[in-house]
Amino acid sequence: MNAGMDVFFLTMGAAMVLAMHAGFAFLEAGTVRRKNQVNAMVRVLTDFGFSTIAYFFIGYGIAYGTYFFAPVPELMQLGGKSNAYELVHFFFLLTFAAAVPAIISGGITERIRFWPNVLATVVLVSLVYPFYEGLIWNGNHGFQTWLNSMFGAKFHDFAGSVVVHAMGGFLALGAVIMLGARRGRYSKDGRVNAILPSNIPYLALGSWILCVGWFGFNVMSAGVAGAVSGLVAINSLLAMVGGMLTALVVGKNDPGFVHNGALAGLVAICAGSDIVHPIGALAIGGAAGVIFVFGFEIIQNRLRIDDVLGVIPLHGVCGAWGGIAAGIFGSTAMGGAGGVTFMTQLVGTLTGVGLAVISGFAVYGAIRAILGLRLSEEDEYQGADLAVHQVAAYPEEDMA
Amino acid sequence: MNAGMDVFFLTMGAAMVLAMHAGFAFLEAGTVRRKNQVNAMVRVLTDFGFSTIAYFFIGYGIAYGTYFFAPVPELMQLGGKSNAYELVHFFFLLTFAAAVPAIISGGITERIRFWPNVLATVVLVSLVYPFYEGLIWNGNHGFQTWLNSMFGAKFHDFAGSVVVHAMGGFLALGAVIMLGARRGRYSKDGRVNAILPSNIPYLALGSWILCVGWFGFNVMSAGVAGAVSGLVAINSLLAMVGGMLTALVVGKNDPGFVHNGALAGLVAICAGSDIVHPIGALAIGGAAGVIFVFGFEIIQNRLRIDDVLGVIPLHGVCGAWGGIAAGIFGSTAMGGAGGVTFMTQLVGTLTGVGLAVISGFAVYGAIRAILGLRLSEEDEYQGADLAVHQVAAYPEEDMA
Amino acid sequence: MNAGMDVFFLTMGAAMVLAMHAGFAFLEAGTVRRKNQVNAMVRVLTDFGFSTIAYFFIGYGIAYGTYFFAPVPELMQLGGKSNAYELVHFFFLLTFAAAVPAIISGGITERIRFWPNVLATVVLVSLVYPFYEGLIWNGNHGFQTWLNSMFGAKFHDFAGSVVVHAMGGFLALGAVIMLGARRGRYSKDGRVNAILPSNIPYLALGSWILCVGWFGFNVMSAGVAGAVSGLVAINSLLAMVGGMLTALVVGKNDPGFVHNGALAGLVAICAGSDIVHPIGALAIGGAAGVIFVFGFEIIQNRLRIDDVLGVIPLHGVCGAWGGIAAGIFGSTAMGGAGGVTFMTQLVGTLTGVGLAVISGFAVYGAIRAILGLRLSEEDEYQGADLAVHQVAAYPEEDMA
Amino acid sequence: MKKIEAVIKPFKLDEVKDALNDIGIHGLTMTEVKGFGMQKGHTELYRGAEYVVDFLPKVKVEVVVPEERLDAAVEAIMNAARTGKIGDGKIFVLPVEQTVRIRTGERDEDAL
Amino acid sequence: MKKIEAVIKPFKLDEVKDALNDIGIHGLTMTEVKGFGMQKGHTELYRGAEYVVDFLPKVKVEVVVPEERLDAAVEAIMNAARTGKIGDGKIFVLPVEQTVRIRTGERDEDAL
Amino acid sequence: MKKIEAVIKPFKLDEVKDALNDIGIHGLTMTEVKGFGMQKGHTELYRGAEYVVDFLPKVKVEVVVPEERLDAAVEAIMNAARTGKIGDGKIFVLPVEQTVRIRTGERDEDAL
Ligand SMILES: Nc1ncnc2c1ncn2[C@@H]1O[C@H](COP(=O)(O)OP(=O)(O)O)[C@@H](O)[C@H]1O
Ligand SMILES: Nc1ncnc2c1ncn2[C@@H]1O[C@H](COP(=O)(O)OP(=O)(O)O)[C@@H](O)[C@H]1O
Ligand SMILES: Nc1ncnc2c1ncn2[C@@H]1O[C@H](COP(=O)(O)OP(=O)(O)O)[C@@H](O)[C@H]1O
Repeated sequence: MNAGMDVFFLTMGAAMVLAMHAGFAFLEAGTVRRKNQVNAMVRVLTDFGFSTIAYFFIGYGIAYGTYFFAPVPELMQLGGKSNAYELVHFFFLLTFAAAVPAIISGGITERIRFWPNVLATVVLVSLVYPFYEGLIWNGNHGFQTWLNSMFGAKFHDFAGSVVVHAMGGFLALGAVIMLGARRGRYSKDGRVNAILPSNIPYLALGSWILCVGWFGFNVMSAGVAGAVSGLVAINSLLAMVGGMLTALVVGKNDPGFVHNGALAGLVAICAGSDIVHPIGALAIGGAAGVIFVFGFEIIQNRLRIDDVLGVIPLHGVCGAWGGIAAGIFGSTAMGGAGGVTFMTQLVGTLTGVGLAVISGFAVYGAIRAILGLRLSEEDEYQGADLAVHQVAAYPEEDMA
Repeated sequence: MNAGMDVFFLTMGAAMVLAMHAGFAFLEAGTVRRKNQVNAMVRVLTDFGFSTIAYFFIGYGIAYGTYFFAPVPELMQLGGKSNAYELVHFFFLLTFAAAVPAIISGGITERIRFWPNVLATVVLVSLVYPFYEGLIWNGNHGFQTWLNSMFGAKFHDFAGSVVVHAMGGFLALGAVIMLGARRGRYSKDGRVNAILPSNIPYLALGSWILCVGWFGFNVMSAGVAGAVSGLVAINSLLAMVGGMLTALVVGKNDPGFVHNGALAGLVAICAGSDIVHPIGALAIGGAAGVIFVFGFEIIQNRLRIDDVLGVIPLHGVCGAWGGIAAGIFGSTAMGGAGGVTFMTQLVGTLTGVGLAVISGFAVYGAIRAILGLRLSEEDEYQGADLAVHQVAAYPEEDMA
Repeated sequence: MNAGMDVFFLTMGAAMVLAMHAGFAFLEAGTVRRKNQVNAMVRVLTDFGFSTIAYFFIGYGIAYGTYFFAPVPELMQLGGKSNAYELVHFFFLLTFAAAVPAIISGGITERIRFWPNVLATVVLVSLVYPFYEGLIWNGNHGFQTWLNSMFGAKFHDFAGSVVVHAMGGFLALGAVIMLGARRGRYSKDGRVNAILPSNIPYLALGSWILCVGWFGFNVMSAGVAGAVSGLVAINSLLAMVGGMLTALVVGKNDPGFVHNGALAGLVAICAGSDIVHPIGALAIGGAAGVIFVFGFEIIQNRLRIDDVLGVIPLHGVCGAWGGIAAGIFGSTAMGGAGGVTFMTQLVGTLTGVGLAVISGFAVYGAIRAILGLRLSEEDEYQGADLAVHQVAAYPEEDMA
Repeated sequence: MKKIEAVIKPFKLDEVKDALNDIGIHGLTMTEVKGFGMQKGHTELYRGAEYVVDFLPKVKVEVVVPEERLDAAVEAIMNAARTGKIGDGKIFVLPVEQTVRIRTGERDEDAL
Repeated sequence: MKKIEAVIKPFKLDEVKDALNDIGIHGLTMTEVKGFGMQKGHTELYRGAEYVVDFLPKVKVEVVVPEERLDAAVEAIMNAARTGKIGDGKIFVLPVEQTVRIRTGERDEDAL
Repeated sequence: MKKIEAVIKPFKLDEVKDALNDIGIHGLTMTEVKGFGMQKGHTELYRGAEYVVDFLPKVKVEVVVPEERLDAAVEAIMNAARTGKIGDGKIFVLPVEQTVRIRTGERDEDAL
């Protein structure tokens, strides 16, 4: 009976995070130009598909040492839990793993080639992500033990500010740089040209789906229903609101900033959502909203990195902020539950960021060298929808 | 274990009602003109944000006397419940409180100024709504005791036909009147000019999201999983269907009426969903569909109140109908569970309606006097998207 | 307490499958031409409404012998279960029953008349579907006993590959043929003319909603939380991914094929999701993706049946494949849980398909003879939105 | 016959149509166009980046009239479309050599 | 050279294009326009309020032809676009003084 | 006065506008049109069915100029719009008999 409830619990969590991938799809489709909407949506969907294959056959085993090749009667009792709990646990964690390519997708969109991108997805989800995931969440390779002995606590990342988001966001750094900016984005004379989003309502829909699904992402990270905590829910809520409202003000009412600001808050709260005080969560989220807006402008306009959706500031920087913030606001001095230290959080976060940056350059650099990453100039000009999918987003319209 | 399950239960409820706010956003964005879509969506989102702040720091305390300033270890046990149940209870009830500005938003859209609206939201969610909420749902100020002694039963409003919907809908009355009609809506020569919706699919999407989320709104109003009742689910279903089908027929296949008719049924069933017979629910919902269609036409065309989405008939009138109907169909004579009296339901409903009407005129009247409520003529003409957010809903299009 | 949890469990399942109907609405609205979007959405919504009435008053009783006319206190304990479990069980199964007209809708769209379609919905959901449903899921009329004695096992259709999907898809065969192709679809000189979809993002949204909701469809088919199985979740996942990825490759990146391929996999896995091995599920789904793509092309271009969304290959053929596949991959020889035989699955499936084909011709043929099925040539030309609903999908645009 | 092409502010279309109807002209064709001229466009702001929208939505009304109604038609359009603010638009008159009504094959003034 | 402007029913575009091709005219430009004329618009109904849609979707085909092909072209369009029902549209012919092919700089008839 | 109608590739609009501005022409009207000509359309593929898109997106720029600026304007457009690849489009020149500025009632060259 307990096991049944836990399976129910994680199924809901997994379904909610699965839905978040639809959120990624719409956020991206709304932000790109019309001629790339179909490609954005198909890539997000199929990246999820390839991630599933990669994680099922390889990745999950690397992180947790578990494989699913036994016959059904054994699978039903895998790990000693009934009702095939372990299988839904895989499903839940897959939806996290698959978020990594979904995050990167928003940075490299409008010019990436299809199959090279699939290859990157498979490599990241079968190897890179599970390596760090196992390090942090499964205690692999003694990293957590070492952190504990050095800095007095294990690295605490409850729902993946660093394991998922900073990882995805900083992997995107290498990807976007290896790929180069969209044609026309930066003129030789130094001007930055606005390439405008096609559809704010799609963007908003994507953001809403992500916001709602995030409560599965965070709350169900408890793993079993008995361990669930209302604190995680309220902290997610307040961080979301904090990010949305500071982005509203700092971003001067811009709908892109407001809708992504809510996500910035949610990214940042994942790590400490089970230990910080709700008012701490509001502060963490509020700071994330500000970080996102300024980070976006610096990366786009100052550093001239054409990260289309702003996934580096959103998931990368705000994720790292969340990892570190858990070490600050999680302390009992700040009204938190304690059990964390600032130094562990800092070192654990930087390790993740470093691994992501290096892997991003390595993986996308290698694929560029071997296969090439970019659409041809002509394909980019006519749009990935026609170039890759032989059809536009609104086919009826094209028939005069 | 029980507590874990209850936290899970309410988290799902809260997530579903949070999603309803996306429904409000799309329902509104689809009904307004293109030039106001962004503003509609940003306002619904940020109203939710400001509501969270207002209800967290003030409103919830006013309704239930509980605050969240203790450190985390105490919060985890707040109210003597484990797993921080009380915190997710706050989250669930917040999503109800925040529905009040979301409802009003549909009436005042296309011409309201941004920050005066934020102020109204904060006042309503921190003071007005919690006052009535506490009266009914927390037994504050002895109102329920008095009703019980006068009319033989307490006021029964299981999921907020009156507490949430009639409150929101009738608050909108004052708001809309204080604000005035959109320019061009009513000609001096007495003609009513159609101002047409931009996007029926968005409207339909909004309605669908609301319909699905409503099962969280109603079913999870049980508060704890042990108290949940399948009757609430089936009654919500049948009332939704009743409203949709009568609106189809009376509204002559109009997609706006059909999609809102389903909502009318759901508004009306909230109050009595735990006590009426399913066939009673069908009747309540069916009547609500008719009330909505005729109410809409009377308010728009006869009374010349420019309530854009029809929130006064939808949430106000149908909500009041639901409060009263619980007193009719809830009786054992009608196959219901009993425990209600017609007079209590009538008096309780009218009290809520009266409070809403008065507060609406007072709050929006005061804000109008101090800050002004309306966009300038020019801003209204060019649209709230450009005026308030400096960007349109489909920015790519605007670049010739 | 158990009963409360089960009510919670099924409420979530029912809400998720209810949401799938929004998915049907968007999948259809995106695939039809702009002039038929409103009609597609209104028909899917109101078909759900009429199905509710039909199944509540007649259909459920035919399938399970249970009616809901007793007063509330009795209803709360119906079937000896507390918390009105039986009522939410009705709700859950209704969402399945209502899927039948929703499936058919995608085949007959763009030219069907409104009220004749309502009549067909009522007949199918009150009589045809419940007859087969009761045969299989309630052991009515001794069919299962007979299968068991003949072929060594009962027909196993865990979540309705055959009971729901093959039924819907093959009912559509008669409906589409009785109705005839859309004007201009097939020229007299033998050419097949592309009639292009209006909106791929809507189509994708529909597909995503269906995918997510499907986890309620399948997992909650356990009925009670204690019986839930993580195997069902992971199998649904892998079949979805299998269908999506083979459709990607075989369908040459076509967004319509990719998004529907995921659904093809899900259709096929319903029957055996509780017994096949995850790798078997991947194979079943992968095959379904291929079947769908080729089936679509054969039916549209070779057989010249104008099944607009391809519901015959998607739900019909893939559903039948799923029923049979459960007899192959469910065997212990294939690592499955056993308890099925190939012959039973074959016979059970063919019975369902046969019943559906005959009923489809009979019901739609009779309605055509009595009332007529098709919009007039002029109405079809100007579009169902204006013809049936007197309004277009983007009304603001029409005002010059 | 002459063709009048008037580029006007979109919200003036109905008044222009009515003004033409009032003087007995019951046929016209309109196109949504974008205009660039002395009227300033506006600046939009997206995620911190400004961009100038300098093509403004206008409506082009085309109406072919017999020579003798030209002045009246121009007058009518001018009065109906004028707000007095910059960007009210222009009227151009072009010669038309033939007109045919497709339905009947009628030609020239009979076709109008 | 002459410019033919034909306002036709949208679903006739393909036939008009083919008819022009048949007589050797392989270039044209089309615009989605809305027309007002004798053809009645329709009434839509939204939430109980009626409104009249009196501008109907039309397609404007513009094709510039050398003088000597004018009559054939007008004829071709007329035949292809005619349904015989009201609203079939009009053909207008205007004089063109110069034509340039941008790609090559060719002028006048060479540019067509 | 003359009216120049130039059908160009959409992404050349900004350059054409700038080129006209450079020679002192500050007013123009543009329309999104679709063109059919020697430039090949593309084939799309939907669910296994091919269909040919042979009308390609173009932009039509209309600018009315005084006679003496005609040649400069045509030249400017030609240079700005040329890519040298097929489909660059055409320029047509038509006579204009009257121009009115709606706002002021100014006529002819004063109205430009
Ligand atoms: N020379 C021109 N040729 C064609 N269209 C023009 C020309 N000048 C202006 N227009 C059109 O007229 C519109 C209004 O012109 P503008 O200069 O802004 O104001 P005004 O009409 O008050 O002089 C422009 O947006 C453009 O569409
Ligand atoms: N005087 C006119 N000038 C410009 N366009 C016209 C004129 N009269 C009609 N049209 C166009 O021709 C279309 C068809 O005209 P209408 O009077 O409805 O029918 P018919 O072409 O059968 O006479 C109109 O919708 C309009 O676009
Ligand atoms: N005779 C014509 N009349 C009107 N428009 C034309 C004509 N010929 C071509 N066009 C327009 O010019 C565009 C470009 O023509 P095309 O023949 O493709 O290439 P090019 O301009 O290089 O000769 C076409 O898409 C069409 O819009």
